[in-house]
Amino acid sequence: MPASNHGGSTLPEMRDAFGKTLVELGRDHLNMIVLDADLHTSSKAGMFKKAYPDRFIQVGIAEQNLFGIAAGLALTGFIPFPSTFAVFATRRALDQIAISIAYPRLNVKIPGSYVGIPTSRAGASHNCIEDLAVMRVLPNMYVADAGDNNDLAAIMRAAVEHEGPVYFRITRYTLPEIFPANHQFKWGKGERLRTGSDVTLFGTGMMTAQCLEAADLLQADNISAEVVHLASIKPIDRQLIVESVMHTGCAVTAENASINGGFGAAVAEVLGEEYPAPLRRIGVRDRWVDSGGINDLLTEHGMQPSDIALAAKAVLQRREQRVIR
Amino acid sequence: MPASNHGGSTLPEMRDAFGKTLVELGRDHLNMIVLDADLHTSSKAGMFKKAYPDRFIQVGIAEQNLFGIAAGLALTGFIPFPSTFAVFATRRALDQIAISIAYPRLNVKIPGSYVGIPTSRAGASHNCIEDLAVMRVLPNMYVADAGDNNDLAAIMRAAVEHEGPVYFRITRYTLPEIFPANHQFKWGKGERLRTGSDVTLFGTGMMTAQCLEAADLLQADNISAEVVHLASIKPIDRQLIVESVMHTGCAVTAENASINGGFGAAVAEVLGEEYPAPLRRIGVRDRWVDSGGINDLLTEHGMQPSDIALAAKAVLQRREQRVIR
Amino acid sequence: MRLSPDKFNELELRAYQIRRLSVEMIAFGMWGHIGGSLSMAELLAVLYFHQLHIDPQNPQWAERDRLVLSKAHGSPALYAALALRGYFPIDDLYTYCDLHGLEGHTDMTKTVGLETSGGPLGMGLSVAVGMALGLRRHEHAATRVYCILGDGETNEGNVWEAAMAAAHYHLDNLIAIVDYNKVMAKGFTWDLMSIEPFVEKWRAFGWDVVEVDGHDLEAINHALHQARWVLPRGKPLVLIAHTVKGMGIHEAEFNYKWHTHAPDAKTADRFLRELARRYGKPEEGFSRMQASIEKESFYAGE
Amino acid sequence: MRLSPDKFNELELRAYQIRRLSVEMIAFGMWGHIGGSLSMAELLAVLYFHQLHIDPQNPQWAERDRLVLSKAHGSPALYAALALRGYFPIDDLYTYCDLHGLEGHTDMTKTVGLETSGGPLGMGLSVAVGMALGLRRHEHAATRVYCILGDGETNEGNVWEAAMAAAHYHLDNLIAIVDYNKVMAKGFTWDLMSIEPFVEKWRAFGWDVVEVDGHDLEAINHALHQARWVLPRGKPLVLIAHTVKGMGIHEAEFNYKWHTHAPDAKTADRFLRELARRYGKPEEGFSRMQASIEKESFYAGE
Ligand SMILES: Cc1ncc(C[n+]2csc(CCOP(=O)(O)OP(=O)(O)O)c2C)c(N)n1
Ligand SMILES: Cc1ncc(C[n+]2csc(CCOP(=O)(O)OP(=O)(O)O)c2C)c(N)n1
Ligand SMILES: [Mg+2]
Ligand SMILES: [Mg+2]
Repeated sequence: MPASNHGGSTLPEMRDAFGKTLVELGRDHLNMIVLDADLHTSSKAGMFKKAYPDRFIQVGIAEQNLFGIAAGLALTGFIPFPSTFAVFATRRALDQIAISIAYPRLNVKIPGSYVGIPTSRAGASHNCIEDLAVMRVLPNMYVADAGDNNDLAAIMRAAVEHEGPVYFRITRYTLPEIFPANHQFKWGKGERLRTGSDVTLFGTGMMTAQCLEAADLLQADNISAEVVHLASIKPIDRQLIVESVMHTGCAVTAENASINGGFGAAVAEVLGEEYPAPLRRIGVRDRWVDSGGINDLLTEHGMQPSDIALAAKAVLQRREQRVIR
Repeated sequence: MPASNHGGSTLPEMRDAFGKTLVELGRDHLNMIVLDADLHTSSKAGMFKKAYPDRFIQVGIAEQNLFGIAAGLALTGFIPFPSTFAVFATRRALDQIAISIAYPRLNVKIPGSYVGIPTSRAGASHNCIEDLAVMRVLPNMYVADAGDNNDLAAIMRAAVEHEGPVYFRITRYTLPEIFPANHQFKWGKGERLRTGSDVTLFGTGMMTAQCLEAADLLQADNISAEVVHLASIKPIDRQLIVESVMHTGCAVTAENASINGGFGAAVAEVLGEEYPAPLRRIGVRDRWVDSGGINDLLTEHGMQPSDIALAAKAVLQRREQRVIR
Repeated sequence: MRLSPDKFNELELRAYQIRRLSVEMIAFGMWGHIGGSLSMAELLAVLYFHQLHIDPQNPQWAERDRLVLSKAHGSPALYAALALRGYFPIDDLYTYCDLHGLEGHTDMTKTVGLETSGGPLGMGLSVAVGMALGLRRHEHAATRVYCILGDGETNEGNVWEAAMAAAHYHLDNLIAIVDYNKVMAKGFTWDLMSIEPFVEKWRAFGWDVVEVDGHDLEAINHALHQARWVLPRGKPLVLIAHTVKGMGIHEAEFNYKWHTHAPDAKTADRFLRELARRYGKPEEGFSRMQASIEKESFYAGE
Repeated sequence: MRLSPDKFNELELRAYQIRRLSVEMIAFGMWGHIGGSLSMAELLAVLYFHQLHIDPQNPQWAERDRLVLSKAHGSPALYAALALRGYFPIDDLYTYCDLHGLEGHTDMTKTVGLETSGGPLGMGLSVAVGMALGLRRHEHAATRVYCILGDGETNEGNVWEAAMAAAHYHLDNLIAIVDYNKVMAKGFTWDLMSIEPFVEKWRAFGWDVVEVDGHDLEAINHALHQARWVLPRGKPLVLIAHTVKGMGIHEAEFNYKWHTHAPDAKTADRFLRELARRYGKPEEGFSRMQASIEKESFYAGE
């Protein structure tokens, strides 16, 4: 398995963890079928093909058909994983996902590969920043973004256990390990990774690791940041969000996606309705994400730990200055 | 022009106002072209066809192609209005809208017909609740939802004046008149329709009229509601939102769409970042909207003026009880 | 295999009933697509009352044939066929398009007998391809998947993605049926988007093609019989059924204005009487005339 | 119309340069699609250096021909052609895939000479149809719209929607070119999704079809000349160019593993030397060897 040296570690890339978990799940779930639209060696869905060649279906470059066929397979008792890049699921096949799959609540698990910024260098058309907003708006759809490889494996197990449509993201990047190998994921449940009293950093997907780094930076400035990982974006852990912000009084969200309508919006919705508090959202600020090196892009889009730390200081200041009516 | 008797009035349906305005704009803008995907007598884009038969292009039932062709026309100097039902623009052709149109910022004006609940009785697959979240997440895209026919005409004029992609909604319903015939619409500007001191009701599209009715109901209970109409959903009038809520201290949003990621989310995002305050969102609560009579559906989904009034009372109560850290 | 005289009479009656009930539901539901419901009455009659291997008592029977109505706006005719076949009471048809009633387009979670949910055109054939692949995996060799498409619907690229894949996968357990009624929502196919040469398109996409008069019960039955038992040889098959949009009501025939338009109670009454005359049945008007008038006035202006 | 010997030599050189620069950009940019860039080098050479009516000094000239690269991952070859034709400096090619540099796929707002933006396959032909309709409205009768598609790309239904419309609208100012290199991202077309009989598909969708050896400059030129001046008669035309994916580098030929994979600096050097030998040019290695190695180590692990 190719390894990368992010943060000095030599962990497998998340897409390798995806392929490996597919194979593991396929062992227990004989009715699992993986479908591909001409991208399986990139997405690593190909690892499943290798392990179970007759439970792999290639549909060519035709994403609408990919999801339609998945619906048909679900209707005949299979658990299909129609796999493609997140942009093509989200944008090319949205009608099929919405009406052939989500509307009848079919048991289809949709992996969205190559999300957000770390998408090799393919550029704006391939850097999926829309999927969180788009998938979140579909009734019946569950949505998750894993914080590390163990989280991803747990999400995939939970996806198979949940009867209904699921969309989950796979980052094309090596993330530092946050969770233990036997990590459990529960739909609608977040995790407090670090307690703190001054500000809550809500992360999802790869941005949780950035939040943890930001918390270290803040610590150095004597700011105590709580870090909450919300892999389950829909349903979202309303209770934990409120509980944490009741305690800290302000929050920053961080997502590897557009801040319009996605994860930050989901948290803003909850806070507005349950516990209004100063908030800032870190993520792609309504721009296309062009080609570039990953770190160059994270810097360009203000998504580095230092950006999160700055945002935390800003909300903290607003919390202090808060004019009360 | 067929008329309906909503609220005792005999105003034209909004889709007739759409057709009429298309014809008016077509008079001044000789490079305007209307495209249709086999729905022009429903959407009323057909009025343009009748007035300018050679500036009308029929593409059949092929929405992906509809938006691709529109891009090509924009690239050769035309102002295309590719017209179809909102669901098909939003879901079937999202990739084409995103990459062929929004990404290169082409001058295409996208009317989304049959939005939200009042969609004749076609049901869940046709009642577009996703478009606000989906269109809002596309960089470069402007998004608007008109409060009445005069607002729609103003939005359409502003759409043509703005160089770039625009998505605007057309409600299949007769709305009461709110604005004068010479009404002006500005991108990123809202309108305070009624001043009040206890709570702000932010409406967009047809829900602004419901907010005005709710304000009357609240008045009867001695609650002073301010009503702000935000037809321009993207860009949104951050300043007016904050200004109003600084004054009232709490807010309700109302949209004819899913409350996930759409208009309510946009307001929640602004408030969280600028002026945290108790909020409730009225709209479709993450459910499919089945067939049914319009009023039956508005009641079923909690989108009647009385529901808005109830939500207003709830946020007001939360404002009063607010525990301050 | 010719139909027995009894069977022929039964199917003729079923087609007639499907037409009548479609008009009744659309009028009473105040919404719906008459033209495309009437054009496929004979197709549904032959399918649901002779060809499909189904069991209304056991709608989830694993080896049943599947029918995917890709042109899901033809739901009135399908609901009528299902009710007549015993999946649910005829009375339920009169909840069409009411809140908590039968959904305007198809919703498989709401209505027993439906195999899919739909509304947007162009998606059904892909789902049928998935079912055909799935059933082949289960080794349900005798089971067939049928998919009914509109002619205008074949403008959608998704249809051709599915067609290409069906041929690639040699799905000879898949039978597509195109209700080739020459009219789409707003006019004739040749005016709005020409699909000819249609047979050549399917052939070039790797399908066997059979053309048939879509109102000739005997011909339909023969073709479907052939499709099931004789022709399958490693290829999917499409039945191009030449039909008349709005068949049975003169004013609606080949008339796009009756593609989607609910007749008011009086018009429905007139249509139903015409249908009776056309099909040589005792004249009978709209069964819910009065209730329909009341409903219309209750919802007026919506 | 045969090419003059000088023109022939020039086009041959251009094709060679397009190949070289594609490899250099992809290696230095550390990302990109070699196979599909190399397979269309001759096509782009003939288009940009002989057939297209364009003016790099006046890139917005209203009556210029348009070229839409629907298979936008072939951007390296297109960027190379544009730079060689004088739209921007050759040096700019070495910003490929860097932040603020040339975009991985095509971005018309960033790079002069590009007529569209792209990335997702299957969308370009629709845009070309829109352009052809628009140009006809302007009565730019001499202007042509060219659209280059991948063979695998024709799996996308959107392509067939556009094809149907182009025929419906008799767009004889539209010329599609399929880079039929037999390989898509992960294997041969016949393994992943068979598109044959391909000629019949286009014919059945109403197009004139011309097949050509896509590496034979003379044949390509003849076909494009015919397409422009002789054949147009109320129909769009597709040139099916039979090509070799990865043409010019043995290891990459018909090899899906080199569909999308950036060679490291040393491999690039080897590839470039091979290209020189294959095309009978003086052996020359990777011009940015050292800088490339440094860049690779700077971005290692990303
Ligand atoms: C994707 C999509 N676009 C548009 C529509 C709206 N629509 C409903 S029926 C129809 C016409 C269908 O014509 P055809 O396929 O010929 O069906 P028929 O009623 O004639 O059988 C249209 C355009 C739709 N349901 N789905
Ligand atoms: C809609 C869409 N799906 C998938 C991809 C990913 N992708 C990029 S290139 C490619 C293979 C293209 O094959 P082909 O069209 O034959 O092009 P060529 O051989 O010329 O490279 C794929 C699947 C994409 N860019 N767009
Ligand atoms: Mg038809
Ligand atoms: Mg190829």
